[in-house]
Order: sequence, then structure tokens, then C-alpha cells
Amino acid sequence: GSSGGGNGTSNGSGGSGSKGGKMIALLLPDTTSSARYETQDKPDFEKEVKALDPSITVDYENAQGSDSTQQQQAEAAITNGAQVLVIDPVDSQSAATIVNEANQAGVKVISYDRMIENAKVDYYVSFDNEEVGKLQGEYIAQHTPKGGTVVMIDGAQTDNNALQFAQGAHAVLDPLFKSGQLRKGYESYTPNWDPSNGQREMEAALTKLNNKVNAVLAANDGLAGAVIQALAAQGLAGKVPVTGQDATDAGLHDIMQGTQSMTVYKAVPKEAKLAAELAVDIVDNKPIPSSLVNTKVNNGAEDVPAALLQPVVVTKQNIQSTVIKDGFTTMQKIEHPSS
Amino acid sequence: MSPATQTHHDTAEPAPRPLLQVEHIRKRFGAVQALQDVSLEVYPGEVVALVGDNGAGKSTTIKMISGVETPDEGRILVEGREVHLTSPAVAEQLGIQTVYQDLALCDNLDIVSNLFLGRELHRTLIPGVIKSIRKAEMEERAIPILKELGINLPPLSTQVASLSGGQRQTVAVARAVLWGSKLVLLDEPTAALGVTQTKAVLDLILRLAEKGVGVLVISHNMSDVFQVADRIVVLRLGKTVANLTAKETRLDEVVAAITGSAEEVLTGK
Amino acid sequence: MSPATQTHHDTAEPAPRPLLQVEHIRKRFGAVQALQDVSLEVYPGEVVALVGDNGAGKSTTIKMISGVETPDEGRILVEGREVHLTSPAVAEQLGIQTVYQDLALCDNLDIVSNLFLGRELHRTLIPGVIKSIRKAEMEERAIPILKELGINLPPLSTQVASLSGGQRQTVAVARAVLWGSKLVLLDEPTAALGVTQTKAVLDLILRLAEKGVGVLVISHNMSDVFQVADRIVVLRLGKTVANLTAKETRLDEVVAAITGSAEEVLTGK
Amino acid sequence: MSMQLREGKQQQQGGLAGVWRDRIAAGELGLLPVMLALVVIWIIFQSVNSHFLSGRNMSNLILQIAEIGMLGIGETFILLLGEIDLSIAAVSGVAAAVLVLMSGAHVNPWLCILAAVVVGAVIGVFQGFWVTIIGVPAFIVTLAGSLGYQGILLAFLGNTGTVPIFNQTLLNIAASYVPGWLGWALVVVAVAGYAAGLIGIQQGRRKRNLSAMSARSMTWRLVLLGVVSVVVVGALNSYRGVPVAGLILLVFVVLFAYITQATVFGRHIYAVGGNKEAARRAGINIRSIRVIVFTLSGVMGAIGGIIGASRLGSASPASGGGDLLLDSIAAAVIGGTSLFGGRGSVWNALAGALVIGSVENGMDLLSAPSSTKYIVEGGILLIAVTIDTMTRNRRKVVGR
Amino acid sequence: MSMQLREGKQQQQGGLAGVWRDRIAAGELGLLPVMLALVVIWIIFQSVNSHFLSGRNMSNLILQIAEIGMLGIGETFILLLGEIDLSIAAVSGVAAAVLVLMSGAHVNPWLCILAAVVVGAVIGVFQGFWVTIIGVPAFIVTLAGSLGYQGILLAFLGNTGTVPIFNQTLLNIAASYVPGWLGWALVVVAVAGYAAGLIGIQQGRRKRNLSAMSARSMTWRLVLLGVVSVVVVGALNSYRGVPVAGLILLVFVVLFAYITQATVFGRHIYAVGGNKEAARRAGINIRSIRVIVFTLSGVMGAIGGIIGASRLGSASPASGGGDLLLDSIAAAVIGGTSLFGGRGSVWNALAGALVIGSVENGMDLLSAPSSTKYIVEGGILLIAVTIDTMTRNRRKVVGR
Ligand SMILES: Nc1ncnc2c1ncn2[C@@H]1O[C@H](COP(=O)(O)OP(=O)(O)OP(=O)(O)O)[C@@H](O)[C@H]1O
Ligand SMILES: Nc1ncnc2c1ncn2[C@@H]1O[C@H](COP(=O)(O)OP(=O)(O)OP(=O)(O)O)[C@@H](O)[C@H]1O
Ligand SMILES: O[C@@H]1[C@@H](O)[C@H](O)OC[C@H]1O
Ligand SMILES: [Mg+2]
Ligand SMILES: [Mg+2]
Repeated sequence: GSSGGGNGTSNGSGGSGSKGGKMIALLLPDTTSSARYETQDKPDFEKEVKALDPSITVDYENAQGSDSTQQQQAEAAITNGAQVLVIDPVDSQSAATIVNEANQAGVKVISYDRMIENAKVDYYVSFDNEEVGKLQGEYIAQHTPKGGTVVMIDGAQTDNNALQFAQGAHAVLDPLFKSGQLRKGYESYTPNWDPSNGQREMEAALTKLNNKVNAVLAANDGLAGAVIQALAAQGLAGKVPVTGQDATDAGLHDIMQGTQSMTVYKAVPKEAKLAAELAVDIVDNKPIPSSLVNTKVNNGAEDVPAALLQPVVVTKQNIQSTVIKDGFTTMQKIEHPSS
Repeated sequence: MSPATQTHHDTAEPAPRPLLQVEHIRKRFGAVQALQDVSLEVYPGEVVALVGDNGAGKSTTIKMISGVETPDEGRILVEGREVHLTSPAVAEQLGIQTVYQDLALCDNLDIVSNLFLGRELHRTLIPGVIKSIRKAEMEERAIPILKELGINLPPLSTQVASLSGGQRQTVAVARAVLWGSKLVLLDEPTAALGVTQTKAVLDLILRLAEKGVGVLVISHNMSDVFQVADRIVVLRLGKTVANLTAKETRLDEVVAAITGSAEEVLTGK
Repeated sequence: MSPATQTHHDTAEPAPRPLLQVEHIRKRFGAVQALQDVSLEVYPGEVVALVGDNGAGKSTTIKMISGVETPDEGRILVEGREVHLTSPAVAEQLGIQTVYQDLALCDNLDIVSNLFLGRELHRTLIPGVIKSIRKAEMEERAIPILKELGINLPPLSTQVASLSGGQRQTVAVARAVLWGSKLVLLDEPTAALGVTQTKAVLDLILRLAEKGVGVLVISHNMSDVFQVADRIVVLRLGKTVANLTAKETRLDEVVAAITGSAEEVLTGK
Repeated sequence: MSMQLREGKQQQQGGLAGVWRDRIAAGELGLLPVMLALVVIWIIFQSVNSHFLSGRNMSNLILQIAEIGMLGIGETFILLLGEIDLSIAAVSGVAAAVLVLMSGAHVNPWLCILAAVVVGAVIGVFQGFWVTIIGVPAFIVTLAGSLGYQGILLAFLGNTGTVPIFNQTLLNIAASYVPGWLGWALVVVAVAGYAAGLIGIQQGRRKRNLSAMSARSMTWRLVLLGVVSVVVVGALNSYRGVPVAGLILLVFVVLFAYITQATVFGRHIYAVGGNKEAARRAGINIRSIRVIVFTLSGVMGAIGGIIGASRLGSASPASGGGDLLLDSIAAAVIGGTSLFGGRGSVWNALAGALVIGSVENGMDLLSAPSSTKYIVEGGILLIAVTIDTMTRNRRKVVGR
Repeated sequence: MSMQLREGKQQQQGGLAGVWRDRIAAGELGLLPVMLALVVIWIIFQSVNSHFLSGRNMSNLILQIAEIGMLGIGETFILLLGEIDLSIAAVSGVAAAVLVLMSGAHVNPWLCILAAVVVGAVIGVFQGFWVTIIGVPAFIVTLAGSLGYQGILLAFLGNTGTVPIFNQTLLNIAASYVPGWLGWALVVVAVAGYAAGLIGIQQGRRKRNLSAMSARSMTWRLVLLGVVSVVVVGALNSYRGVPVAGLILLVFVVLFAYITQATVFGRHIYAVGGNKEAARRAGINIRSIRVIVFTLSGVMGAIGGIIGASRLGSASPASGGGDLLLDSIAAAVIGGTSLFGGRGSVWNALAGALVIGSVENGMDLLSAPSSTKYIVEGGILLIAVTIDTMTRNRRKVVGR
């Protein structure tokens, strides 16, 4: 049927009735590298859009880690009549094709969380990925005794973000490795960001270094969990700083336990809210307030108007003033991550 | 209409109940009507030969009785009761054992395992769950039966994949002999056998019949047929065209019935 | 040592060169010594029967000559030249065609495709790359040959998987007859055939020999053997134990050689 | 005695209805069951989302299945042999990498394509050799290969990440459309060509006194082809025309269907898949057949990779990963190609790719939550093949 | 005439050397070639990194292969039937999710385990039913299933992400070790038990006048078992002792090896895998065999998932994903189990899991770049199976 939009439901069934109605498509990359997409980005974004303009439907798609799936989903969204695509690209480069298709169809694109390179993107809303790696690196630099040995468990080499995280971390740590202030004992990328691969890598590192490990840079909370598991087997959990990313409940739980030291909190609710405001303004043909867009980022094709948020380091000390205060999660959920 | 009742059991003494009655079965495979109208009977202790040209439907008939295929029409009765042979397991439970023309052995198993397949001697360790195979006993029991069939065999732990044609056939026959309690169906059981082995199998057939087992045997070898059969049922183009008492029939009559060159003579008989 | 030279070619007229010479071949499969010492010869236009008990090594011998297996020791000569039959393709190129005991047909292909397998009639569209099959011609050529073998067949586009035992055998025999230019090896070619079809195949064998083709045929049916064979080679436990001229031999002598009950008599002959 | 080739007689007996009854009984339904499943899937999606059957979405669907379709064709060849190729997706990734890297170095686009295809072919030859001559199971060779090629891909692109394509020729492979009139012309050519072929063959058979298709049956087939192609081209022309990538896929399907069904080489593939030993004994060089088929699979992997890269406008370390492998095997199997060799056809791969593509496309249109999508996709897949299995139920008894 | 069961005679003829010669000629080498490949792999890694054969690393290795090993056993059962299970990894993910969620709700840990296993069993029954009764190819049923279970996993964990395990009992499955003395005691029990079994069987055979193993041959086997187990336990005891999870795996292998080799049910699995139709004609209920085997596979998937979750201390939407599926199938196939049914053994799965695990572990120790890792893993896999293939080369002629 083509009964027109406006039923305001934000779930999938809205898709069919939205011909000619107002629609925003939210295209997220996967469900496995991090829990954030399903637990944070999607509900926050949908909630915000509904609050701003209930007549807009949100068409949500998750590409399950495949860039060609994401392309299919973008095509479906355009076919369904979306006026704005909010894309967190699986792949920053290949998503340029999606932007081209969108441009041809007169659909606006907001590059969300990860930049889409070399394409005419309308807006960019994100945190800075290299900055994430830098924060992790700096934490390690500050919390490892002089001459200490560092293990780096990086993300999947097939994920551009992982490369950027690693770049950021190396930007901080490489000078220290060079000067001999710290020693790099082991480093490995982790296929698929798969924690069980990460656990194996950490075990190898511990075996190889005979447990003389003074700090572990784990690229995200999933890997941090695996690292902690391997450390625990050697009675080292809690004695060695371990980094993370995403401020997942499981990660925060480990931080409360003292087994993980920090996580990089990317205030997703804020990010989602920003993106939602932008998208709604575009759909409703409202002018974009300059307060929203605070900078420009070059993506190879042009300077994209951007709203950049600062990632924040969360430790046991500031957990209350950051993730809890933002309503990102609750103490209840952190203590019982399964609820 | 068919002369099916005209057997040598049709005498003064009270006719025993037939072990097997096949009544007007039909079977179609795609475009081919394999069986048009097949009827036959086997009495306890009787050896019935099923003969006919290639493609006449003999093997298909046997497969109906052994539960491998199900007829499109017609009935099959065992000891007077209609049965629905929906799978070979059903036929086995009725005491029907079969040697198939293509032998149907598990190439990846050894001789003993094939002989006892589906009827392994075992010791129940956990009732209904774990039954441990009694390998040595099985081997022990297999030896005399194989010996009786008079064949050279490689070690009994040899996979049947590597057996010669006759050796394979012997395994299949031994299997049927071991387990056939009521009715044994043999589809060209001596086709691949040497002179001595053929004789051994024919002897075995007679001995089975003496024990009261009904035997239905397919063969193209008329001398074998006349050696063992009490009755000869002839199939042509999927129809039973003759049902003859062996002792009262001459070879050329059977051949004529098979080839159809003298149909009138026989049905008029 | 063996009486291999004692054939009916051993006369005054200049002996033609043998088509096939098998000299002292041996073959072992794991723990089984299948062939111990096998020697035989086939002359052009001659029908040689290879007989022996089950498991004597007949099929193994034929497989050596057709390139399916390679001997451990011994030589094979074709037209006087030693050949290394490393694959059936090599044997085919030498003009050797074989009907195997297990028939070796492709069940998923139809009758015509099996008849012409490896020798399809075709039209070359792009030389060396695309050869388009001439289906209608193949079918046309197949019909008379099958007719000659006198068998009922379903439509020629039927998969051979659904053929009866005899129908399959007929397809395999027709294949060998179609392509055998020099030497035809037949491993129990009539085992599954009816009376008429058996006669047709025996006639065919004789006609092949008349055309100068050498025929080596395995059979357990002594009456068939005596009907067609010029010479009879007997295998026992993997050894050639007798090489007899058919016309000068009695049935019981052959049986004795097969079973070994009169070994001395024969070798002493 | 009399040889009764029952053919002619029997087929005339029942007339068209009789032929169909026999076919259904024998399970010889070819593509019909899958097509039936496909139609059901389409009806369901269309009733839930009216965009589904729009020209635009059909156009998207065709582009979306182009890569899987190509890989499915390659996999079909392998499955017909009774082997399996677990590397075909990884090969597509490596080919894509070669393409983009060479194109990035400003090599002529046609040379880039050639190079990518050659890489696929070389990999195929290597795998075919290992499977055939050394005798290692294809499962292992191609699994090991798949790991190796993933490594190569990472060595190529691991440090640069995604490499975009700038060359317009390469981008156009998946981004251009056949003009409307040309689309219609192609319909005419296709129907006329099919008619000519059909009539030629049947006349040849009649001349030789062999059973032949009735004129009515031939008319039916032509009408069916005509109607379907008019509808499809009409729908696509309502958007931008027939996508060139879709046309390329179709050409490959027709070409390879011809090769498998009507050439000596194709016949031999079926023979080897049906009974390797019988094929060998018939004097067929089964080694060369297998090496060639593995090579073909490598080439099809590469061609799929090229189309995929063109569509995505780039290649990345993730190219050829994800569900691509299982999807391509599934495309072949859903269509009805057996995993045990000797049964199936290239058309099956196209049908299977359409089923998979339609399900994914339809679920995307509905924008259901990920968990629902997975569950529904699994369910539809199962039901589609169940329909297929049930309608050709009797096949089981006849075959294997 | 005389039936010559050549057995006894022939085996004595050549003595032990003769037996071996015959076995090598016939390709009946069992696990030996894989073990050979494994030893080669170990020597190579040890020479590159001296930690490789340390007790500690061996202990890690054992824990690392526990999950793949369990899944490999399940897959072996399926492969013996001539089927394939593409869902076993996804099942392990769902079972892990059930486990952690129930444990998070403070359910008794043993109940959690039971629930996870039951879920695996139910899935297995469902799949077995669909494959057997409806007749849809296992490839499709389990592929569709795999999608569905991924969906279920997401429905369970999509909103929470990673869920840690707090219950110590559950964590201990993969984190505890058998005390040193108990390890030694187990060696004694194992060797003594094997000796008792062997002697019992051979005496039974002698009593019945059947061919039996020579005393020398028996001694050799016992010595081999003794030496290997002393070395392994010694090495493990030098670290923390035998890992409990490894022991569980071993118990499963021994139990299922017994079931497949020595029970009626096991024999019937081989029969169905070797010739389905022959098995059916022998009156075997092939339907129930297949349903049971699929159920077993589901159960093994679940057990693997439980061990995996215990080891990782959590479950997440990524559980059961990644390379786990292909790794488990590969474990079975590398060990020598045929994809075509009827050939192989549960021991093969253990050997295969050790090969895969050793390669991954070794590469991790070297902390090579991902590209190198993939390439070397592929290469070693290929070479390992090539060694296996070449040493049992004659098998090809004999089999299939
Ligand atoms: N599964 C099947 N599918 C199709 N046709 C079949 C099938 N089984 C048998 N037929 C056909 O049915 C007919 C009878 O076959 P059947 O095997 O019963 O013959 P038969 O009398 O045993 O012949 P033979 O003496 O050659 O063994 C043949 O024409 C055969 O082609
Ligand atoms: N591939 C093989 N592997 C192991 N043993 C084999 C193999 N092929 C044959 N044999 C053995 O070699 C011996 C001879 O077999 P062959 O098939 O040649 O006998 P045959 O004379 O043809 O017998 P039949 O008359 O029964 O067909 C048999 O004992 C058989 O078990
Ligand atoms: O947030 C991270 C995301 O950016 C990356 O792509 O995948 C891993 C996540 O932890
Ligand atoms: Mg028959
Ligand atoms: Mg033989």
C-alpha cells in the first residue's frame, strides 16, 4: 500500500507505507565488532528523530560487516524513498559508490561515525578514530613503568578503523619504543576482531614473554575481555593495565572490577542525537544552525562540514561523571551486563 | 484368468495356505510401465522360478515384495494377510530376505559386517542405547556358512569393495541364507558364480525349501531353473503370462512363453 | 613351462603375429596376491575364453590389459611391441575395448551418451576448444546396434540408472562392439542376459572374430564357452594352469583344470 | 527379437498432459520448482512492500546478484564434477585487488581486467593441479588456498586499506545500462534465435525419424520466453534499461549452459561427476577435465570479483569475504545442483542467485532488525528448497 | 571346494615387517600420516620458537583446540553419514548465549549447562528431521539453520553485547587442571585399561580359532601408548597439570570412537554413509540413524560452545562466528575423514584439530603479520594433507 507516511512507528514495517512520506535511513555497519550499534546508536537515533518530528520514519539497516550488503541496503533505502542516508560505512572508501548513487537520486548523505572518503558527502558527524588510538596509547604511556613491556592486540586488519586506531596508538608509542623508554613485546592484528583469536594471541604473548608484560593495549572492549581472560589464567588480571574502547557494559564491568583500566568512551547518544538533528532538519527543509556544525574535515574530495565530538577516557574514577551522567548506561547494567 | 491356481498344490490333500500372494500389481516409472499385471504365489517349502526376458519386470517384482519399491496398484499378501511393505525393514520383520541383482552391499565395510548388517550379534551394555558388537562371534559364525558356498575368499576383514564379482555375490547369498526365515527372494543369485559355486547355491536353495522356507528365484539359466524349481512363473512385458509346474513342462515351452512366440498355446493349456 | 604355445595356430602355415601377449604378470593388492603368474596370447580373429573359479584373477587380468590397473611384474605386448598401459585411454588408442564385469556406466547419463562416451560424434566449432555434440546422429547410429542385440529398451534418453540388469549389460556390450577395432575384452558379457540376448551376443562375438578382431571373453558358462571359443585359457589362484584348444578338449577336462582336481593330468598332456 | 524403442509411441500416447504427468512422476521438472519458489517469494515481498517489483528495484536486484551469479556458475562446474571450491570468493577478492591496484597505476583498463582474469586462471590451474595430480581433496586444497589468497590480499591491501577505482571504464561495468530500444532489440534477437535453434534441431530429428518435440510444445516454449523477456525488459526500461552487468551475466549463463549441455567437454564433465571410474575407463582424460574445470572456476571467481569491484567502486582487504562463499555455493545448490556430482545445470545457479538475492533485497526493503532478517532469510531459504524438494519428490527414488 | 580363508596364513608369513609392508601397500595406515605431518609441524615451529613445545604452550594449545575438537567430533559423525553440517558453529554460539544468559540470571550452573545442551539437541533434532523426513539436502537445511541461529543469537545478545560469566563453576571448565599425581594415575589407568581390553579381545579370538594379533604387536602398541602419554603428561605437569577441558575432550573422543567402532549404532552409521540404499535394504532404519546423528552434532556443537564460552569467560554476538565453522569441518577432513561418507574416525577429528590448533598457535607465537599468517597457515594445511595423501596414495586405487 501507499497510504503515505506519518504513522510515526520507527520499526521496519514503516518502510512500505512511506511512499512520498518523510524518511531517514540509518545504515550501520555490523553487530559483531562492537555491541554499540544495536544497543546504542540505533535506539538513540530513532528516539531522537521521533522526538524531533514524529512524522518521519526511520529505515534502519545493518550490513553485518559486508560493504556490498551495505550497498544493497542503501539501494533499498533509496528505493523506499528515503530523503537522507545516515551511513556509518562498513568501508570508508567503498561507500563512495553509495554516495554517488544517492547524489544521482537527489538523496542527502550524512557520514556517521566513520568518514566516507573521496565522495560528495553532505555532513560528517563523528569522533576522531586516530584520536581514539592516541588516547589508548597515551594511557599506556602514562601507566607503564619505565622500560616496561607493552603488548598490542590490534583490531582486524580488514577493518579500516582498526588501522586508524593502530596508527593513533603508534603515533604516541613508537617514539617511546624507539627511545627505549618502553619495549614492544608483541603485536598482532586480530582476524575478525574475534575475541577467541585475541585470547590466543594474548596467550602466545604471555608464553613468549614469560609473563613479563607490563601493559596491554587492546583495541576495544571485546578484545580487552579476551586479554583479561588470558591474564587471569596467569594470575595477572588487575595487575597489568589494559585499555579498551566503546565503554560496553562488559568493559565497564571489568573496569569496576579493576581488571580493565580504561575504555575510550565515544558518547554515542550525543553522536546519535547530533546526526538525528541534522537529518531531521534536512528532511524538514530547515536551515542548519551553525552551532551544530563546528568544523570541516577533508575527505579527499572536498571539505565536508563536520560535527566532531571528543572521545573521552573512562576509568573507574570518572565513570559516574561520564557514562552514567550521560545516561549512556546504568550502574545496574554494568553490574549485571546480562540484564 | 491366470493359471495361477493350477499348481501342484492343487491336489486332494488340504491345500496349505500360500506364504506369499502377489495379486495384480502394477508399477510405473515415469514414462515406463514396468509392471502391467503381475500375480504369483509361493507356498511354504516351494521353490518358484521367476523367468522372463531382460526388462520384463522380474527385478521390479522382487523389489515390491522386499519393500524396496511400493506398487502403484494391486495387493501383496503374506500368509494370507495383506501387508504394506513400505520399507525393506517391514519385509525383513516378516521373515523375507532378498538377494538383489545389484547385490546392494556396503563397499566400505568388511565381509563379516556385510553378512550381519542390520542383524549384528551384540551385547547390550545400556539398554536401548549402547549395544556392543560381538565381533569374534560374528566371524566365528560366518566361517561355516561361507565354507558351505565353496568359494575362495580373502581375509574376512577385507572390505567388500575389493572382492571379485563372484565373491561379492557369495556374500550377498550367504546373507540371505543366514537370515531368511520364511521367504527368500533371489535375483539371479548364480549369475557371477563359477561351476562349483553355482552347484553349492542350488543345493542350498533345495535345502532351504526342505526346511519349509519359500524360495522365489530369478534366473536366465534354464538348466538351473529346472534343477531346483517346483513351479515356473513367466513374465513378459510386465505381465505374468504363464504359471507352469516344472515337472510337467518342457524347456521349449518355457522359452516360448518368455519370448511370446507361442502365447496362445500356453494360455490355452 | 606353460603350454601357451600349444594353440591351433601352431600348424604348418606361417603363424601370424599374436595380437596380444601377456607374459608372466603378477599383481598384489595389500595382503592378497591376486595374480601370481599369468600368461596368455590372443591372435587376430581368434576367440579366447578365459575361465577359472571365482576369485581366480580373471577380471584382474583383463583390467591389466585394458589399462585400469598396472601389473607389478611381467610384460604385455600388443602386436609384438611391449606396451605400458598406464591408463584406459592408452588401451583405447591401441584399439582395445572392454566390457567390465561391473559394467562401468555413468548412471547419470542416458543410453546414447553412455554408448558414445569418450567418442562423441561432434562438429568442431572452435578447433581444440568447442566441439558441439551431434546428438541426433548419435541416436541414429545407436538404434541398429541395439536392435541387433535384441533387447527391449526404454526410450534412448533414459538415464542408465533406471535400466534393468540385462539392459545395462546390453549397453556395455554395444559400446565395446561399436568401438573395438582390434581387440575386444568381455568380462562375463552374458551374465545378466536372457536366452535370446545371450545368443545375440555370442553371434556378435563370432562376427567380430570373422572381421579379424581378437576377442578375449570371460565366462562361467561352459556351453557358451564351447560355442564361441577357439582356445580356452584356465586360471587358478592367480596362475594360468592350462591353455587348451577348444575343439580338442572335453568339458570335464576344463572343469577339472578350473577346480584343480586333475592338475597333473592336464599339465602332463 | 523385436527391439521396442518405446519412445515415440509412449510420448504420443498421453499427449502434452501425459508428458507432463510422466515428467512430474519422474521428477524431471528442471527449473520449474525453483521458479515456482521464486514467484512465491516475489509475491510475498511485493504484497508487503510495493516497491519490490518496481523497475528500479528489479534493476538493483540484477546488479546485486551479478557477482554471486558469476561465482555460482563457477561453483556449478565444480559441483558437477563432484568437487567443491571453497576458494572462489577469496579468488574474487584477489582479482579485485589486482584490478584496482593496476588501475591505480594507470594501466589500461582492459589490461587490468585481463590481468585479474589471468590471476584467477593461474590460481585455478594451481588448484586443479593439486587436486588432480597430487590427489589432495578439493576441500582441503581450496580451503588452504582460500587462506593463502586472503593472505595475499592482505599483503596487497593490508597497509593501504581500501583502494578506490577512478577509471570510468571500469566503473561503467556495473554502472551502465543498455538503451531502451536496444533492450527491445535484444528480446527480438533472443526469441528469434531460440526459435531458429529449436526448429532446426527438431527438423533434424524428424528427418532422421527420431522422436521430436511437437509443434505445440515448441510454440509454448517460445511464447513463455517471449512473455518473460518482454515483461522483464519492459520493467527495466521503465527505470534505466537493462543493466549491462546483468546482460553480461546472462551471456555467461547462456554460453556455459551451451557448453555443459551441448559440447563434448560438457558431456565429459557430467560423466566424470557421475562415475569417475567409468569415465576414466571410457578413455576420457579425467585429469585434464578437472584441471580445466578448476581453471574455469578461478576465472569465474575473477570475473565476479571484477564486477563486484566495479559495483563497489573499490576493493578492500575485506573483498571476497563475508558470506560471499557460502552464498555462491548456496546459489548453485538451491537451484538443484547436487553436491555429489553429475546433476545440475548452470541455469540452476542463476535461479539460485535470484532466490538469494531476492530474499536479501526484500528483507532490506523491509528494514527489519538484524535478528529478524537472519531468521526470515533462513526460513525463506529453507522453505524455497523444501518446495523444490517436495515437488520433485519422486526423484529420490529414481536417482542415487 | 576348499574355502581358503587366507587370513591367518598370510599374516604370519611376512611377520611384523610383512604386515606393515602390506598395510602401506594397501594404504591402511590410519592416523599415522597425519601424526607424521603433525610431528613435522611441531619440529618446524619448535626450531623457530623454542617456547612452542614448552609445557605451558602445550597446555594452551590443548585449551585452544577444545572447542574445535568438540565441533570436529560432531562434524565427523555427520561426514561419516555423507552429509554436512554448516550450522554447528552457529549452534555453539546459541548454546553459549543460553549458558551465559541463564547463568546471569543466577540459575544453577549445571542447569545452565543442561539447558545449553538441550538447545543444541533440539536444533539437531529439527535439522535431522528436515533432512531425513522432508528430504531437503543437509547443506541447505544447515545453511538456513545457521542463518536462523545467528538471528536468534542476535535476538538474545544484540541488545546487551558481550555478556560475561561470573559463575566460578562455569569458568572452571576451561580454567582448572588435574593435579599432577592424578595425571600420572590416569596414565596408569589408561595403559592398563587398554592392555586389558586388547588382551581380552585377542584371547577371545584365539579361543575361537580366529586370526589374532601377535604378542609382539600388542606389546608395541602398549609401549607406544605408554611413552606418548608419559611424555604428554610429564610436559603438562611441568606447567599446571592436565587441563580439565582437554581431558573432557579426550573422554569424548574415546567414548565416541568406541561408539563408532564397536557398537551396532556406529556400524550402521558407516553402512549408511557407505551405501545408503544397501543399508536401507538390510533393514536398517536409516531415518532414525540420521536424526540421531544430527542430534549428536547439535549436542557436540552445544558442548563446544559451552567450553568456548567458559574459556572466553563470556559470550557475545560474535560467538560461533569467524572461522569456527570451516575450522571444525577442516579438523575432520584433515584427519582423513571423507566428505563422501563412510570413511574416517573420531580420532581423525582430534588429529585434525591438533594440526589446525598447532599452526594457529605457532603463528601467534611468531606474531607474524596477518598476511603472513594466512599464507603460512594455508601452506602448512596444504602440505600436511599432501603428506597424508602421498603416504596413503594407493588408497585411491582401492577405494571409491
Ligand atoms: N527405477 C526405475 N526407473 C525407471 N525405469 C525403471 C526403473 N526400474 C526399472 N525400470 C524399467 O522397468 C523395466 C523392468 O525392469 P526390471 O529391472 O524389473 O527388469 P528385469 O526383468 O529384472 O530384467 P533383467 O533380466 O534385465 O534384470 C525396464 O524397462 C526398466 O528400464
Ligand atoms: N582392488 C582390489 N583390492 C584388493 N583385492 C582385490 C582387488 N581386486 C581384486 N582383488 C582380489 O583378487 C582376487 C582376484 O579377483 P578377480 O576379480 O580378478 O577374480 P575373478 O577371477 O574375476 O573372479 P569372479 O569370477 O568372481 O569375477 C580376489 O581374491 C579379489 O578379492
Ligand atoms: O567502535 C569500534 C568500531 O569503530 C570499529 O570499526 O569496530 C570495533 C569497534 O569497537
Ligand atoms: Mg533384473
Ligand atoms: Mg571377475
